[in-house]
Amino acid sequence: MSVLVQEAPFSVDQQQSLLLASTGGAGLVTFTGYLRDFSAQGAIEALELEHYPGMTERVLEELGAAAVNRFALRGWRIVHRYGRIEQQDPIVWVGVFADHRHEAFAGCQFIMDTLKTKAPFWKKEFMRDGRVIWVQAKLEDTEREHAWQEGVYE
Amino acid sequence: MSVLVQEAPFSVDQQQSLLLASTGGAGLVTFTGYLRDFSAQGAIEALELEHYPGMTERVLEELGAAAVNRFALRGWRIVHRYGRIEQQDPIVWVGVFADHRHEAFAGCQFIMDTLKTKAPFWKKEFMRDGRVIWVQAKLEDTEREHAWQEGVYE
Amino acid sequence: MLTVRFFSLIREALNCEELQVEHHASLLTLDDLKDNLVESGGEQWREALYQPNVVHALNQRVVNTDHELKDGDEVAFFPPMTGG
Amino acid sequence: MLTVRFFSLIREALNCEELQVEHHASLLTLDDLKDNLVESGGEQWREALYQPNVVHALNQRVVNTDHELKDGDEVAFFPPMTGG
Repeated sequence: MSVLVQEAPFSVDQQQSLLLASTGGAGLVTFTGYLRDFSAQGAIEALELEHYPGMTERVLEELGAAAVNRFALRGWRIVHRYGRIEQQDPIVWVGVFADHRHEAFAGCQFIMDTLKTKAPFWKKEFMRDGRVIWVQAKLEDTEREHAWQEGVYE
Repeated sequence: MSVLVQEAPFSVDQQQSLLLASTGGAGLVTFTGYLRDFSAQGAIEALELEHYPGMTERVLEELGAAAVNRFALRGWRIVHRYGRIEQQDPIVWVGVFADHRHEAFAGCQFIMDTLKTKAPFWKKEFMRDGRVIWVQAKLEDTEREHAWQEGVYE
Repeated sequence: MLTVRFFSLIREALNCEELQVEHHASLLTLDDLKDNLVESGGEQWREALYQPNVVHALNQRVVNTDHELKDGDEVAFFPPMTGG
Repeated sequence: MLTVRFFSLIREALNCEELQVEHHASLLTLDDLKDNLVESGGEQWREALYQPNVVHALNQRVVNTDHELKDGDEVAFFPPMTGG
């Protein structure tokens, strides 16, 4: 079980310890995504993340398994929150162990790039000025995900 | 002061907390390098890292500054041990904050790839069978560093 | 029965999170189900379900709308995902 | 005076970590210093300092051997680095 989808805040330290306890390797790459305080729309107060329970976990499990096959990973862990996220809170954490650093970097980036467009999460931004805005999917994210599919980064 | 070169073991959690306290950003990418238990030469018992005090710190400071300019980083921190390293111990830790995840991944990988061939450290492996071997620089590492110089990865 | 779920913008536009639809023989594909929902729901439903970029999931996997349905299936409609 | 430092394999081959060399007018470049060290040190020093891939640092920056020296400089010889 290397996927954790939860509403409560999580500790990055604790997640890294859990990954370390379950696996090893020469290189560990982690990504932590935090709530931005600014978007193209203005200053952000908070975020609400909706997800599709069940499908989310399955997509993330499959994504981790795909990364293991593709980049010869030794271990991985994905943590993603849903619900209301406050400023400075981590939203997502991905940790990836491999025998070589290049594989660890590629594996972690592949998971993040693919998660963005394949995991059923939807973000709603609560702006400082009171507006509430559903975040639009970025063309750039779709292009990155396609580039991985086509093996552009290898 | 974002460079720490020390003989004592360090805590990855603590280093990440220090970086978090000093900076922010939407994406944090970290790399932790651990002692491998195996090399092409066989089973490894421990490692001894020699370094060039003074030059090491300067090279790493310049490397962090170069990464900030090149990838628009918000913050960075490099920790590297010297002396005797035991199994499971982290040797090096690099953490990089940026506004966009791609920049954070690229910045962290650039620092690691360049550090490998530019920071004055030398590794001596103590093998299980009693042999003591100076680690040879890898052609692959030099090629990666040159590729960054030539902008191949951007 | 089919379970039909809506998420994000589409859930809000329809003011509906989930509904059950009886699985008729005429509901052969996801396209048929959409037509059926729009027929009973009206213009608001047409607008929400036929906006560009709607993603369709069948039993929690993204599929094309010509995918065949069987009794007990779970269908979901949602906008492009924005995780991470 | 010049401070000359040796690291890793080279330090071990010479059994020498550091030495002081007087800065003569004839020690114009790093090449001159190497010749001077080999002259007084003999075959073992020639082998260590002229092996392929020796890296040369002047005041803690990697340089070419035609770099000029001045009094007070710190010179270092070492094999390719293997950090990380």
